[in-house]
Amino acid sequence: MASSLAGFVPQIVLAATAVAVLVGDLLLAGRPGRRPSLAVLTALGLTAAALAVRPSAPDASLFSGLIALDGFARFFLWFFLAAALAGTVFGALSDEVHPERYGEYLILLLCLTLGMCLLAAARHLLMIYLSIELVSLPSYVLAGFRRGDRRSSEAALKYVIYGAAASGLMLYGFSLLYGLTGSLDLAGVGRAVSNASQDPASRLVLSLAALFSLAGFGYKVAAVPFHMWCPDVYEGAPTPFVAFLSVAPKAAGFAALLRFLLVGFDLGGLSQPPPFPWPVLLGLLAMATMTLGNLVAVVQDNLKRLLAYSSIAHAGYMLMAVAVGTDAGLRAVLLYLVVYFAMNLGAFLAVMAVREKTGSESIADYRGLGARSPFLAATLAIFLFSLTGIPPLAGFIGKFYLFAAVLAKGGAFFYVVAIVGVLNSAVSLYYYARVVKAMYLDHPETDAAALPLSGSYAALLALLALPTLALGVWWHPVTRAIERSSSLFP
Amino acid sequence: MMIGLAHYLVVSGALLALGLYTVASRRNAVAILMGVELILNAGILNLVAFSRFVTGSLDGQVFALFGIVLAAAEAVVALAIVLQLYRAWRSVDAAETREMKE
Amino acid sequence: MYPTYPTTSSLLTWMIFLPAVGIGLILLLLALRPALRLSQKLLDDLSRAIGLASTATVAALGVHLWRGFDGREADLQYVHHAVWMEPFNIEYFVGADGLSISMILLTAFVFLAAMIASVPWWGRLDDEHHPHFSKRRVPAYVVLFLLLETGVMGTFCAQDFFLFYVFWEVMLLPMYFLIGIWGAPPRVEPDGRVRGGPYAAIKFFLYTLAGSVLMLLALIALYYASGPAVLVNGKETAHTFNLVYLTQQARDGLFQGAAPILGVAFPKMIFLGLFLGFSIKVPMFPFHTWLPDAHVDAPTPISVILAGILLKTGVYGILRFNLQMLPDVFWWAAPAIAVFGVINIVYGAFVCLAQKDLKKLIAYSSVSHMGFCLLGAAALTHQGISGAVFQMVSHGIISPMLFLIAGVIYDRAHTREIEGFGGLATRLPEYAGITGLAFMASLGLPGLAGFVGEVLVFLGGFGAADHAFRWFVAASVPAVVITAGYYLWTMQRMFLGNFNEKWSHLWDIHWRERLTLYPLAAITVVLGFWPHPVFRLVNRSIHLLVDVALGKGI
Amino acid sequence: MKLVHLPTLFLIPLLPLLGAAWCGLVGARAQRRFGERAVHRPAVLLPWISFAFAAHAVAVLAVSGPDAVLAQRLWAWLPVGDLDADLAFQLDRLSAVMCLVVTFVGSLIHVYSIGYMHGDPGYWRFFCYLNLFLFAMLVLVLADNLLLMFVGWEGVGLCSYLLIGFWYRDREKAIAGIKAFVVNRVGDAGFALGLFLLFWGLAGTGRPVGGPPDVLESPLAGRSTAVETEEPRREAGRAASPIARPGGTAEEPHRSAEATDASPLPRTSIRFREVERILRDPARRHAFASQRWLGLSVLTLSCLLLFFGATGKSAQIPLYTWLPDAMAGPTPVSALIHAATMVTAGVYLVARLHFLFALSPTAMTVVATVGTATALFAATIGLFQYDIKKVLAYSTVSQLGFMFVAVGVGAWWVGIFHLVTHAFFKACLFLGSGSVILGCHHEQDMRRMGGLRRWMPVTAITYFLSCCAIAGFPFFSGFFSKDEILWNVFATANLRYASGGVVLWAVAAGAALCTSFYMFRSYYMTFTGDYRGATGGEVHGPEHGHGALPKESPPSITGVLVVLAALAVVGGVVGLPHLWHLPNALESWLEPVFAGSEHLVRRRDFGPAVEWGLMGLSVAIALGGFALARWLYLAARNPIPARLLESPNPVVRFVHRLIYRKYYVDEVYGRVFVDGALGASRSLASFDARVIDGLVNLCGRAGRICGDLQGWIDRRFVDGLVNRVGDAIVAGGRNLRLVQSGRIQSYVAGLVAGAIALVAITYVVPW
Repeated sequence: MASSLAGFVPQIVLAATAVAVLVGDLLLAGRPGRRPSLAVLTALGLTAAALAVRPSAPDASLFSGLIALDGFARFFLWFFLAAALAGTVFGALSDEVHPERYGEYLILLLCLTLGMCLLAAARHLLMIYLSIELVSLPSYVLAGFRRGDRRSSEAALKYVIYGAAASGLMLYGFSLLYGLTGSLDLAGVGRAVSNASQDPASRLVLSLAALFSLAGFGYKVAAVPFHMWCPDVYEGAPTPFVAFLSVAPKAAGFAALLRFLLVGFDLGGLSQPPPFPWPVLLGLLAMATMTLGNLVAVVQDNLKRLLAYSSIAHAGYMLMAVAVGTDAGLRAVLLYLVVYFAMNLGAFLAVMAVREKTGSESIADYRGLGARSPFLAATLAIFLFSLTGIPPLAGFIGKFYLFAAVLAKGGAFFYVVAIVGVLNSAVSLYYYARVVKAMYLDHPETDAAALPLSGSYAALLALLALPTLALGVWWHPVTRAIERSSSLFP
Repeated sequence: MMIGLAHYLVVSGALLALGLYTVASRRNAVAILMGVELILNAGILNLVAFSRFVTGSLDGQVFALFGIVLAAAEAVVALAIVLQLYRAWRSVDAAETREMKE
Repeated sequence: MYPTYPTTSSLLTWMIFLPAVGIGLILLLLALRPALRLSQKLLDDLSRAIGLASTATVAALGVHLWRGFDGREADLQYVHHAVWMEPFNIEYFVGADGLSISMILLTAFVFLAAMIASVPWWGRLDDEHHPHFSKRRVPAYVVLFLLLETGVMGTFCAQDFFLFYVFWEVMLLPMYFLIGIWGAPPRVEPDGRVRGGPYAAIKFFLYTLAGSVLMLLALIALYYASGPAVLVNGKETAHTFNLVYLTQQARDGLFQGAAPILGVAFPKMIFLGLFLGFSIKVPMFPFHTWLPDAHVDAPTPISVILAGILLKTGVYGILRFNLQMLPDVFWWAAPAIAVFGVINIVYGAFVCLAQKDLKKLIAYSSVSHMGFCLLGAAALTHQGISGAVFQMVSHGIISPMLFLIAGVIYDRAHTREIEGFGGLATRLPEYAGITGLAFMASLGLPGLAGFVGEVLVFLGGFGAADHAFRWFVAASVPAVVITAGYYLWTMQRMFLGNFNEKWSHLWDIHWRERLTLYPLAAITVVLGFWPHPVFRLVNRSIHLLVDVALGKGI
Repeated sequence: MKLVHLPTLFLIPLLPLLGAAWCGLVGARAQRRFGERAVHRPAVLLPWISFAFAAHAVAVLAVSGPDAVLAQRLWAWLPVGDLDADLAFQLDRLSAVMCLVVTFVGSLIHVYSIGYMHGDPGYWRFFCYLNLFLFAMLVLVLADNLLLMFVGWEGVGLCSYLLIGFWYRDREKAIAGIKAFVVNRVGDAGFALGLFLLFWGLAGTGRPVGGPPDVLESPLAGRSTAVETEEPRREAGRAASPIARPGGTAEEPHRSAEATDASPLPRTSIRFREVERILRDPARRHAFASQRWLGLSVLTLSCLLLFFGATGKSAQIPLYTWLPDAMAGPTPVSALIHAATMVTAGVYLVARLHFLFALSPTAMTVVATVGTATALFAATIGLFQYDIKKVLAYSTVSQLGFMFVAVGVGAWWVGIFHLVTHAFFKACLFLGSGSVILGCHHEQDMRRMGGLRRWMPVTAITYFLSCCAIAGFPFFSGFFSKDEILWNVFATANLRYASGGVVLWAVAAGAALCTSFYMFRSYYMTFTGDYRGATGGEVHGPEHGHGALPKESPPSITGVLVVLAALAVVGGVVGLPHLWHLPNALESWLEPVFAGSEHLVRRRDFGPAVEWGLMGLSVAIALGGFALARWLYLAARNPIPARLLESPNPVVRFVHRLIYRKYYVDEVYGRVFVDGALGASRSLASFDARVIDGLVNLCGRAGRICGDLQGWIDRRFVDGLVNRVGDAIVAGGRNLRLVQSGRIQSYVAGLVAGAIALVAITYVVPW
């Protein structure tokens, strides 16, 4: 138990930070400099949590197998801490988070982060369910964070209902799985599921179990057909949170899904015949997801909504590699998440910046931005082209690894998947370029006054643009780190 | 006659179906939430039943307990959100509170 | 095991990245601008100067390369070779062989000419009511221009497939902005369609990207089908992107063994994937429709680069990949390619005949002339392939002239409607003369560069093993007559006949234009009678390609 | 054959090029600064120098033995594979004749132009073009391979375009230039195809017959050729051309002397000497002739294609239409390009390739027949023309026809003979007409002239003498050449149809009659009777200082006329008929060139009586035409022509109009080809704009539509799905209104539906 706690320090630090922020928020009420000090406190807490991670610790499972302590979990731990840091800063910058309520925002954010860290590490159905709920509940609140704002509350309602239904389905799926395999421990499930799949009678139950469970993960990563909440919530929720939401919980969903499939269903394909046709199903889902995401994004006029659909599409790309199930696929997903972190957060940050100036998110109001605020426009262009996946930007490397994984797997089906994938990324160019076109090639019919960019925004944009550029030409360190963190505790 | 696993499963299946139907058909947000609760309970009931009849271990029941707690928590959050929705819209009709759509 | 190419020279690296250095300088200026309190004008002039300096230096290095390159050596020269990314065995591997050397030199010089053409100095510029592109957002323009040069140069130098692809895509972005921002403003055509720079830019961008994503798949599939190789640092690897190795392995028949893709034999599928991407750039009928829009709406120097260089990347890719790596499949596909080439030639010529916009006419003539490259390459004879490569060079010299000429008149008259002019020869004799020369060169008048490529292509095509090619040649020879027709007709409508007094305010070409036009004209004449400088460089390597293909073909 | 390296050979074409460069680059400024002198001094001097070099070269040739060939190789031009196209010149006895004619007549006409073009603002341009033309023509003549010849071939076409459209302000003239160039290009296309066919046909003989060229070649062999492209002298291809490269040493020539005939035959070649050597080899010749393409022997086909090129350049049926229009150019141009030199290039080509044509009686027959037809056809058109230059133009076409008849029946030297004499008298005629036009203030219509002999005696006399020459009056140059042609036609047995010789002879004789008639008609209409032209200064060009009445031209013009007239009279002595047992200089001079092919053409033998008879007949024809013309047109006294024009008889009117409108050939061509091409282009262009682009945009739009559709699905379909799910849930879906719910419900329903659908899919996909 003690050893378990030793491995659990980062999460504890995280929880402690949350409490500290709560207390601090109360103590500092009405004092000047409340927001910055809270932000600093959070940042310190997150850093501490990150430092508390022991990179060289051997893979193990904590708390009698509820939680895995392995490279995979460690990777996501860092990832989420970074995301949380970004969320903190964004919240501090944005005017959509009222200074008075910044504390609440931070607390929720930290709880959410804690949930994600647990989710990425959970190797037990109960733990998965708990941590998914721990991710979801603060998300609901944050989605409706802007009190009295119709859209915000609408988004929250949709989110909560959809999420609750999805997790309810997942719970039901888990229960069936438990009934089939008699175990809640993923490894145990994995051991039992293959012979369960041999018996035709139990196949229906198995597929019900598997796919109802998938509903839970699918809604976290916003994959078709579990994506419908996504656009409305993105549009209605406060932007800093959306930026966070589009990256971290998605990643958490992928983490959980990967562990669930690789450990629970032996997606790696060691056991023949495979217990469940995941590759085909996920491949189909991937194609549907990216196609729908891209095609609907084409007709969006609100940039936030457009980015929502684009995030759906990117979930599709990543699902492609998940479906492959190989080690290469796993690493590709991880690399892509890193890249996606930089470019997507950057894009949303730019949206925030523009919203601050013009109070609008519609693409029409981006006209002439290239002249009005060159740096902002340039960075946004970089992020968007990176999302398209054009070298020498990081997005290309991410896509390259994804497709490489798919083609390495080979087989007619995956060739089709890959072709659909590249065609999709060609389509995606169209709507990303629409924004760039608006910024650079169109002239605003309204005032073309210059939009001075505040230093903090500029610094952050640069901070995110840097990896977006650098990873495009020198991604070796990241891949090496991922090599080390692709180990899953059985 | 002896009440067996099958009965529980039937009941839970019915609960699930009802819950889904409720969610899909009711317009009142609160009612929808009740539907969600039904779905959750279907899962919970399954867990208990399986742990009693299939595995014999207690972890299913533990899970059930957690599930109940979480259901309560979720209900709290959801109701809070519904309240806020009402403040903003003066309505809890899910069919009316729609601004964002394609 | 195959030879590893150790680094012999960093010249090519310099040629590729000198423009990038220029970019760095300009960005530095922009960053320091508040500190230095640079006036807008000074900033613009400085960036122009930097642009000129970088391109000129690259051209100078090009001369050095030309003098140092040994045409008798079929192997790579001026190799710069280092490991870039261990994980995927990606290397930074640039080198020049006979196939790329001509394109590298062409790039160096055409970019210099284009840069000269994009400064407003050394000549009168009438732009009170038409703001000239060369005065809008100059630093950004120069930055993108130099970035484009880096991309193109890298594309021609890269000997590593991944590296090639990266440079290939790097060409896209700057082109998109250069056409979109500095190109023609949006306008509504009579038939209600909105045309103009932005439209042309996105069209170009989408076309090319659509082609290149399939290339990406082919690239990856090829990688996984490839056999073991050695990185330059001696590390043994299971797969490789190294073009030399890939070529060797392909010729050793490694890819026939690979599993078919979707029921199509692996090499053929790869071939198609690559060919589609390249043929869009060529542009091959029916993928050519991006070209007229892009050429017409781009600013003059960018049209120059588009026509002079970017089209060549397509043919270069076809020769470098489809022919060099998959000769047997190329053999299989040759008749189809030839047919498309013929369609390009004839179709382009006929469409030219109907054009009213001078620039559009020139654009379509490019379609027609690039057809020769396809036909010549497909013929798989020494004359054919030499002709194709020479045609790339000559067209790379002549079409820039033509676009510069179109720019000259547009800068003065602000219109390119051929019908609107008339009798200009009386007012602008020098301009008329240089135009006549360019037209004659482009219609393949013997003694000028255009002829050499065309006649070799025809001759080679006629001698192809497959006698159907005789028909292809016979079908495309009449296009030469049509070409003469539309050029002379244009000449007559613009320069001959009675002088249209409306244009009495025009003035003859000035020194900036001379600076770009006369050297190109001189090269055209010299290469017409003495093409040896080109053949000396290219023949050895490309003939080897053909011989291998023929060896495979039987 | 003995090759002699002559280092000054390249100067012959180069000097005019220098002149052109001078005029083109600095001419305009020089003219403004120093006046026309600065232009025409170099421009006239250089051609004369190159004439001097030509004469020197011919002298060298003459002294170095009958089978000597002067040659110089500058550098490898297109050293690709087996293609051995060098930038190399050769001067054998045939090209020597051409070279002399071109440089001499050309230089004369330069002199003439000084006076004729005086005062024209484009003076410098004119001399630039004229020099450029000389350069191109000399390249054509001196080229040692077909491809280099093609350079000159199209070069002269370009120059004629430039010169026809010299006064470009006049739209008609510009159009005429375009027409000339494009029609020539049509011929050139044929030339090129013929060249390709010849090249690869020969290559096909370098290996087992029928085997596709290049394919059987092992990569190794290919590699070896590829290697040598750097060092472009190849054993096979080059050993036969032991001419020094630039900086080549002096011993090159006699090393070549023994090398040539011994050296192995190249696989294929486009150099005249090599092709001849290959075709001399019986095996190769047989292999070549036995290849077939399109059902014809490659030999015949390549001959025909090359001849098609010749018809373009030499204005034969079907491509003659450009020449009459070409008269739009300044008269010296018409004289030089469209009478003396360029238009004879086709004849020169056929003579140059005698070894090829001689092998194919079919091709020879075609050449002879086309020539004869053209001769008569053009002559008949010439009968009714009023524009003096048009008359001369059609007579040129017809005379060229005669030349083709000659080369077509294998009497190559005769063709060249007529070419030479024609160059003299037709140049003289054109220049005379130019002098007349100048004198009449740019009037070209003979109906507005008349009686000019009073004012311009020199012009009149020279014109008359030339008319006699062209008509074939005894002892005038034209007599000898034309009579020789007629005799050879009569005597030939090389034609593919029975008694062909006699038929062609009859037609040709008819053409000769017409010639004699319309030439004298033009003379009498122009120079006799009263001046019908506009008196009074209204038609003056400002540059003419003289009065209203016609006036003799300056000496720079008349001098040239005199020289040419003299040559037109005595030029025939170089080719005296055997019949008179006098030495025939030209034939013996050319004999070594054509020796190889003489035995290939069959001819019938007739006694001298027949030959005498025919000679008398042709004299009679000439005199008859003369008499008729004199009777009808002398001093415009005879009313018959006028009455003939007025005659109401429909047949007469029809015939007259038909011929006067040149048989409507131009109209037909215009309809068929020009309009056809334009129509095609227009339709294709619209096709390009609408269809192809449309398709692509459609794809783009399809994406957008799909996007909308997806959004629409989100909007509608999910709800619709809900209905269906609702139906399932609510038995029979009685209370659908409950199911037609807000979005959240539909989302959840979608969620459930998706999950269930996936479950269903698991039953489709294999496990």
